[in-house]
Amino acid sequence: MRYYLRRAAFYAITVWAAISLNFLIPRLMPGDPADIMLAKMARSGEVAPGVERTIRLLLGSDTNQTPWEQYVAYWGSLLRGDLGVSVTKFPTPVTELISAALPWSIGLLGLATVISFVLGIAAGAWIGWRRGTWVDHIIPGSTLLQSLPYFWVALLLVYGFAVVNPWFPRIGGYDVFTFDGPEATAEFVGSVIYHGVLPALTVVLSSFGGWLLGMRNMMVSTLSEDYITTAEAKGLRRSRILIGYAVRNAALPSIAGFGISLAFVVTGAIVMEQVFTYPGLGKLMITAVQGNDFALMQGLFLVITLTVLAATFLMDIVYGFVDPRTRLNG
Amino acid sequence: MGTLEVRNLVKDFRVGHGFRRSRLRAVDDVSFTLEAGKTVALVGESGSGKSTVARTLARLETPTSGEILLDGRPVSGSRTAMRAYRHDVQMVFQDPFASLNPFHTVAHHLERPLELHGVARGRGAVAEQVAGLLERVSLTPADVYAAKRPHEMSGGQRQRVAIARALAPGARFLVADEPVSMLDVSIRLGVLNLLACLQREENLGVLYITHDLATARHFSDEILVMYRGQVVERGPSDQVILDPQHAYTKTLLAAAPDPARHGRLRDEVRAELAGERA
Amino acid sequence: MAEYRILPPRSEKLLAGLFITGGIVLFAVVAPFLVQDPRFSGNDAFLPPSADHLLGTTKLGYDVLAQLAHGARGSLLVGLAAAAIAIALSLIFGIFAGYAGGWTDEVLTMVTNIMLVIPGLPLVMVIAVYAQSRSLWLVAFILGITGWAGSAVVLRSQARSLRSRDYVEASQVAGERTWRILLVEILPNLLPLLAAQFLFAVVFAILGEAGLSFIGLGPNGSITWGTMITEAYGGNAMSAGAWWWFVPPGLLIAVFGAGLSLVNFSIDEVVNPKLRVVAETGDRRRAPEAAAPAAAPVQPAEPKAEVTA
Amino acid sequence: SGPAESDEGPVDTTLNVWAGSQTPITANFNPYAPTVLHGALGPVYETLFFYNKAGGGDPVPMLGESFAWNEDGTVLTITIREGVQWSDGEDFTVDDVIYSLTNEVGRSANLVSAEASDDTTVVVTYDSPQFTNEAAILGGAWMLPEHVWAEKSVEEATTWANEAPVGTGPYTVDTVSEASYTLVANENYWQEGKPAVAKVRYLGIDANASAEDLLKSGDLDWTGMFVPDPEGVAAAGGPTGYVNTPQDPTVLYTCANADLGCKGPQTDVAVRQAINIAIDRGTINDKAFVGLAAPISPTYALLGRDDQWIAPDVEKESPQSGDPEAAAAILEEAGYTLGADGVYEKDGVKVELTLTSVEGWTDYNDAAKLIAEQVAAAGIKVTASTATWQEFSDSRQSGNFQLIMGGIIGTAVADPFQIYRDWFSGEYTQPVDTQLEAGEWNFTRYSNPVVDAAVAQAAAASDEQTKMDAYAEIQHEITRDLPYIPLVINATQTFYNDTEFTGWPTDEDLYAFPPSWGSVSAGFILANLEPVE
Amino acid sequence: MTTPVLTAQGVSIEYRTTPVVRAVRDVSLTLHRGEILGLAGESGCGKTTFAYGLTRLLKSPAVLTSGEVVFHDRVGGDVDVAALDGDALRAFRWDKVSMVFQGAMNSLNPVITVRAQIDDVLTTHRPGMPRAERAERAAELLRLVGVDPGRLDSYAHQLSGGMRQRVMIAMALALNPQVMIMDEPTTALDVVVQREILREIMRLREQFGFAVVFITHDLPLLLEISDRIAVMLDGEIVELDTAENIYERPQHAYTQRLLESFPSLTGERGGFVRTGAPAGSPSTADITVEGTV
Ligand SMILES: Nc1ncnc2c1ncn2[C@@H]1O[C@H](COP(=O)(O)OP(=O)(O)OP(=O)(O)O)[C@@H](O)[C@H]1O
Ligand SMILES: Nc1ncnc2c1ncn2[C@@H]1O[C@H](COP(=O)(O)OP(=O)(O)OP(=O)(O)O)[C@@H](O)[C@H]1O
Ligand SMILES: [Mg+2]
Ligand SMILES: [Mg+2]
Repeated sequence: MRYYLRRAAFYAITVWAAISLNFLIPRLMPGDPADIMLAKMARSGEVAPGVERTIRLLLGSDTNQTPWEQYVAYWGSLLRGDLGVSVTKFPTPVTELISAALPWSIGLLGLATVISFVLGIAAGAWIGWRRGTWVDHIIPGSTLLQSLPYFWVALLLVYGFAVVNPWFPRIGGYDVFTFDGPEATAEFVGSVIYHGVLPALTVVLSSFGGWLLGMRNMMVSTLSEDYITTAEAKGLRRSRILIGYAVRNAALPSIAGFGISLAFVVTGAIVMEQVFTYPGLGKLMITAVQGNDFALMQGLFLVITLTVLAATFLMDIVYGFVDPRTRLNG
Repeated sequence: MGTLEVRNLVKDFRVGHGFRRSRLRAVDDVSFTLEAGKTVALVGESGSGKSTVARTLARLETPTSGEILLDGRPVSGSRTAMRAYRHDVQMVFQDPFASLNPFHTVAHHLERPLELHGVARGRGAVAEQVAGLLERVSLTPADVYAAKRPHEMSGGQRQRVAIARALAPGARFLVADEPVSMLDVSIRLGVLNLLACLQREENLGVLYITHDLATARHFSDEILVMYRGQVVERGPSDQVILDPQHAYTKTLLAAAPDPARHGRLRDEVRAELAGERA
Repeated sequence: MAEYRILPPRSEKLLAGLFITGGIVLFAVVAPFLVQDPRFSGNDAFLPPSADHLLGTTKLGYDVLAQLAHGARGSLLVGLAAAAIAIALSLIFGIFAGYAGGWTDEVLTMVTNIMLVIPGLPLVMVIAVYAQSRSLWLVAFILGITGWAGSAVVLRSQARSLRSRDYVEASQVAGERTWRILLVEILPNLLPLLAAQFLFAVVFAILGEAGLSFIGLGPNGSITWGTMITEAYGGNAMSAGAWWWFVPPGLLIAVFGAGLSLVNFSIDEVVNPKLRVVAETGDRRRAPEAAAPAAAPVQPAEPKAEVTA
Repeated sequence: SGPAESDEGPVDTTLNVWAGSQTPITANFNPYAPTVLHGALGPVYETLFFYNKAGGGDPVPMLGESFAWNEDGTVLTITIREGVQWSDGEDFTVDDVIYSLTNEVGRSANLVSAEASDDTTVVVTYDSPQFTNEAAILGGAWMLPEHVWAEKSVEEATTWANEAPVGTGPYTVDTVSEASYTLVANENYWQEGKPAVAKVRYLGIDANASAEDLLKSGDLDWTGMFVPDPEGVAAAGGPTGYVNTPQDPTVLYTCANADLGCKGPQTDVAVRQAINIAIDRGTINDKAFVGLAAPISPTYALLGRDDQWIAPDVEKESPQSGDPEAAAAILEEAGYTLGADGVYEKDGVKVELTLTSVEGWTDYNDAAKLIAEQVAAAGIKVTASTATWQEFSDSRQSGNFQLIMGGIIGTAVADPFQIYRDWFSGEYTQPVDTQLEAGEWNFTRYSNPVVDAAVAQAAAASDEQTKMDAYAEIQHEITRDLPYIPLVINATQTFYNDTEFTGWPTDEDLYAFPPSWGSVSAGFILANLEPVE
Repeated sequence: MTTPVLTAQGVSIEYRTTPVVRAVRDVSLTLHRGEILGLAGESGCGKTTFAYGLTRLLKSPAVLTSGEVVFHDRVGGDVDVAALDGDALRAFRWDKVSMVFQGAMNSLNPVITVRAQIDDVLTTHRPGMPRAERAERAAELLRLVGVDPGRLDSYAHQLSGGMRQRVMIAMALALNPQVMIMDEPTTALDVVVQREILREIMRLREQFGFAVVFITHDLPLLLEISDRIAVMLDGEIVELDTAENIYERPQHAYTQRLLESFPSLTGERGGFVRTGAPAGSPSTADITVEGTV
């Protein structure tokens, strides 16, 4: 129980820090982002006082307020679910844009990450288990995978499997030539899956190597643990030793480090979504960046961080189940 | 002549995190005096607080309460006082593999204390001193050993370097925390003898911490038996070993293997079982 | 007790890794002097690899090899600079926290953990956007200050374990000052680990720079592998089938990363001796050459095995 | 594209368009909003007349039947078309026209009043001659339904997303998703039998490369985009229809006017002249614009279309090849000396400039790199750098730049006047660090009394000769001062599917500016299209 | 009590590293049914390697280069351990020869319960055993070694060092093996706890009659518990005799030296101590011996 309490406290502080960082960054930057943004908006007409207030609140240049008051007001608007209004997609609220993009990213990344994680762990376990044999020659190959730039992989995949051989669609999260928007039909779901193949493959290819190597190393050190020798001496079947003794223990650091690695995966996937015009958060982030859409950027940063935290938190709970040591005296 | 005196030493550790923080009394009201030219042994089971006493003496831990007096004077916490104290009181650690920095040569380990305590100045003088120290701990030829790194030496040799290092500042008191328990059986006595010899020749006061009752008996003048942070029995070594008073000392003695009593345990068990069957 | 070593044991992986990394570094250092001006547009456009242009030319007629050579410089510079910053920060946050312990440790560790789970690129993007023009160094700086947390964690745990090593305490007893203990006693023993972390940081920074370039937040006006891929993508290298333009930079990033990872692999084996795997000696119970003489004096094995079966 | 399965009767064809939109698409059909979707501009909302920017010719009556100017160009009388209905069934009336011309957001600064003289006639009064604004007023002002818009405050009129627009155009909005939006034929459209294409789908595609792939795979039916190998599109299986209508000048903006706060070597006219002749336009066109751009006239009259306006004694066409020696000579003449590093300098200031272009606009990025390389031969150091569109736009608005590569919007009629006035006159600029206001396009901060006087003279001129004289004066000044250094007339490529749809503008019949993103013209073209049975 | 249960003949084991380490050289040894055979020797002399060789647990780069290990089963006959493979080897392990390892702290899988680990043994080797019986057996085993059966559902980290070691011994007893190899099972423990565990082992041995190979470098301890003692030096057995003989009449110089390294606790203070050795003596070889009795 104390383990969970401690983790919960950690998450609370991290969330607080992420939000505060979000509050702080625009205020630390030279110049007044709110003015820049307002000037930009003013070119295309008057800026409604309400909009101006939101922008000032979000980006912090309300001259009448002390920083502390700004901070409190910022929290206030966050808690009301108000992340401001996007400039590039004016006047759409940031929350609306994000909530439309979130399911795509979570669906794609979530699935791809799970696949990559499971595959990586399985392959790493296998390579670690068969260490010292020809299997070791797979290692250099996987170090190569580990350092592939995501977007480059995406480009190659697009080139190979959407352009030269048009087996997979080029853009989008679903067939935009058939569907005018998301529908609740089997065809639509099929289309979503079909469109997700290359993006997911990108994520899997580029993150798989990392899991594999991490697991392989843990597997090798776990296999030299005394309890493995004991298990062998006990005459247990190799499958039992592999799964119950070696893999289970070797996977622990991977599970514990899942959140951290996830942060890396998300980072890579942001750029990948651009290549596929995939309607997720990463795509939106780039739109925001290219349009200097600060409110959207901030909102996204926050949501991405919170999503990663949520995933990490889930993994923490899983970890608590897998490793009894954390549960009792963490 | 000098004395290193410990008075009513108490050391508490905080254990646990957050709300569950609690105190653990590792050393509870321990007092003893170390005299120049004498060896005091501190024995007791694992976790009884022996190392904590040693570390407090080496000023690696600050006592929760109690005093340490060097030559009858309390030691203040100031930087200079500390340095002066360390000049006189040095420590030999348990694990010869961990007590030398694998990155540095033997010479480095000896030069630093020499320089720090101003024992020798200038390259030549320092090198000379280093050679002298190595010779004192029988690591000859000194120049060969001075250039070695720890992993190039055996455990016993390393422990000799550790002893040399402790001697380097010109220490008068040596705290040796299980100095041989990690060494191979056949070289233990060599190291112990070296310590004893140095102690005699240089008139050192030695605190010898161990759980090996046999060597405690043979190498020290006085034995203190610690149990759960407290000294439960003390006295001249032969008296404590041969005529234990406290129940715990008796248990300890009964548990200690003794080559002279070979076959004892087997026979005891057989007798017991026979008794049970009967 | 495992023998202590600073240098990784010589292994195929290490040699391969050193060979690759060294080769690429050498390429970055020397090649720019040997190739064309990377911005010389006098060549024909989209020339496939030939003797004149070993890796062909781009849409503007730039020599790809020349671009690759200068890009190597750019990418390596970003990588090294960012890694240096990241490592410096991770030293502060990791080693200092690990050594100091107590509240300092708690606070620094908390900061580290927070930085660790906050995804890097969005943060980098947010920061990069506010900077009006981005030099190579600024990009490196941004990548550096956002990329230190991972190694800080590793260094901290190592520093914590070193802190309680007897030799550190021995120096304390000898009267060494804290900073000297940190620098002379602890730091050298962290070198392998530090090297490993540094190499990883280099790879991450190079990848990070490439990603930033791809979304238009890379260094302005510099040539790096990242900008090359981006230009190839924007310049329709793929539609034009100009694989020689977009494949080499990405491949070099991956290969360089792989080279560093291989070196790291060997370093890991120093840091963690358990990882030292020895090739299987074939039959575990009896070496082939020894089998014959050993088998002679004893009874045939088979029938006995049947008894237990 | 292609026929979508449909059980009921007529073939239901969808036209897939890319007009440069970025995902995620958010519904915004407010023509006054900066984030308005292309579909609103022409397909949904219309103007009174249609001016063919590509081929000239008389304005085509749309919601207006006819118009007439008074003598001095201050009063415009418009007769509107009868029987037009808004897509919500209400009638289109003079009130709508008056609202559209006079509302706070849409009104022209010179407007005095707009009044209905009867049910079909509107009289618009201006405070100065507006001949030269005719196309902007009649062919540029959106006709909006007063019954919907009148209640909107100014603030709402600009910020309102107008998700279900009521227009007179051939299409109405059907669906909007983050990836696309669709328009369907307006059943009440005032042109009988039009539009013939039942459905138009506008797609959001983020990168040119992706769009090009989709174009080549035949997924897009109509798009105006830059493709380096236009022949390759059809060859790869894309649409076979293609026109290139070079129209808009591509130039280097220089922040030219030190008096208004510009900083840098480019404020010296000699430097601008040197750059101008050092540039090798032929190579730039060949390499960066893959030979698709057209030569430019430093007078900004569109060669071919506007030839009659070019004064006889000015350079008609900017040189195609660079002349670094001549450029160096100009600099030496102006007192520059060659430094040891091969860069000219004067008073210790080196001729070093930063040339910014928008990241991802690859033709511009490439051209910038080529320019940097070319002028280096003339002892001028130019660093090519890229910026995001917003950064680019910000620096352009505020005047904080040395050189930026950008476009000048070509005129919709065969007359360069609008360029002279909007882009060159001192009234259309602001000091550096002050943002230009809406409608001001003189980013270079150029301000020349001679030009200003000539512009005023041309604006008021009702006869051609006066105008020619004024233009000659302007052309003399600007070809010497070069606040914008002309590069090329940029290609405007349009690809369209002419196997499944007919009625497209072609080289032979350029009845409208063809690209899919063309404001007003896109609606005009869509109404003209017919699916091939 | 002189029927052999395990015979090793000319066993040599190498570590195929550079340079090759010949850890065990031509060792022959016979373990008699029900006896406790002590294996003494300094660190690195090859004790663990030999023990692993007896049970075929050697891992690369260790190679059994020559030799024969024969197990004389109580029922059935002889088994050539070196020739066992696959399932036969698995079935042999633990059922006939079980082991308690050096550092039992790490011999328990940290993430599964004690019960599951005992269960593992039973399900593998006694496939037909019903669940309830297995549970009963597990509880019984813990009781045998003096641990509360309530601890069955604990994880290793919840047990003290002594308890862990007892659990390991319980597990080693699970299948009633005929031989138990104990590799320094008590080194990491406190003397008092060590004593209790040794006593437990002795009792169990008396009860179940298994033979024990007890490996340690603590010669006094071996002298107390073993029937016979083998002294190993540099991979070879240099002396093998009854405990009594080893103590009273050590033959080999090395054995003598080993003995000298342990001053008697209650006996006379050895003359060499504190007086004999010159400070410069780098080894104990030149320590003068006086009676240690
Ligand atoms: N830094 C510390 N923090 C908390 N508790 C500690 C710390 N150091 C020691 N202790 C506790 O204090 C008690 C005494 O420990 P100490 O190391 O002094 O025992 P010891 O007699 O030296 O044991 P051993 O024979 O195993 O070396 C133990 O219960 C130990 O867990
Ligand atoms: N994996 C290995 N690779 C190479 N040499 C090894 C390996 N394991 C052990 N050795 C060497 O084999 C010899 C015998 O080792 P072993 O572990 O059997 O000794 P031991 O008698 O059990 O020592 P200890 O009392 O320290 O446990 C030693 O010299 C050791 O260095
Ligand atoms: Mg201790
Ligand atoms: Mg061993």
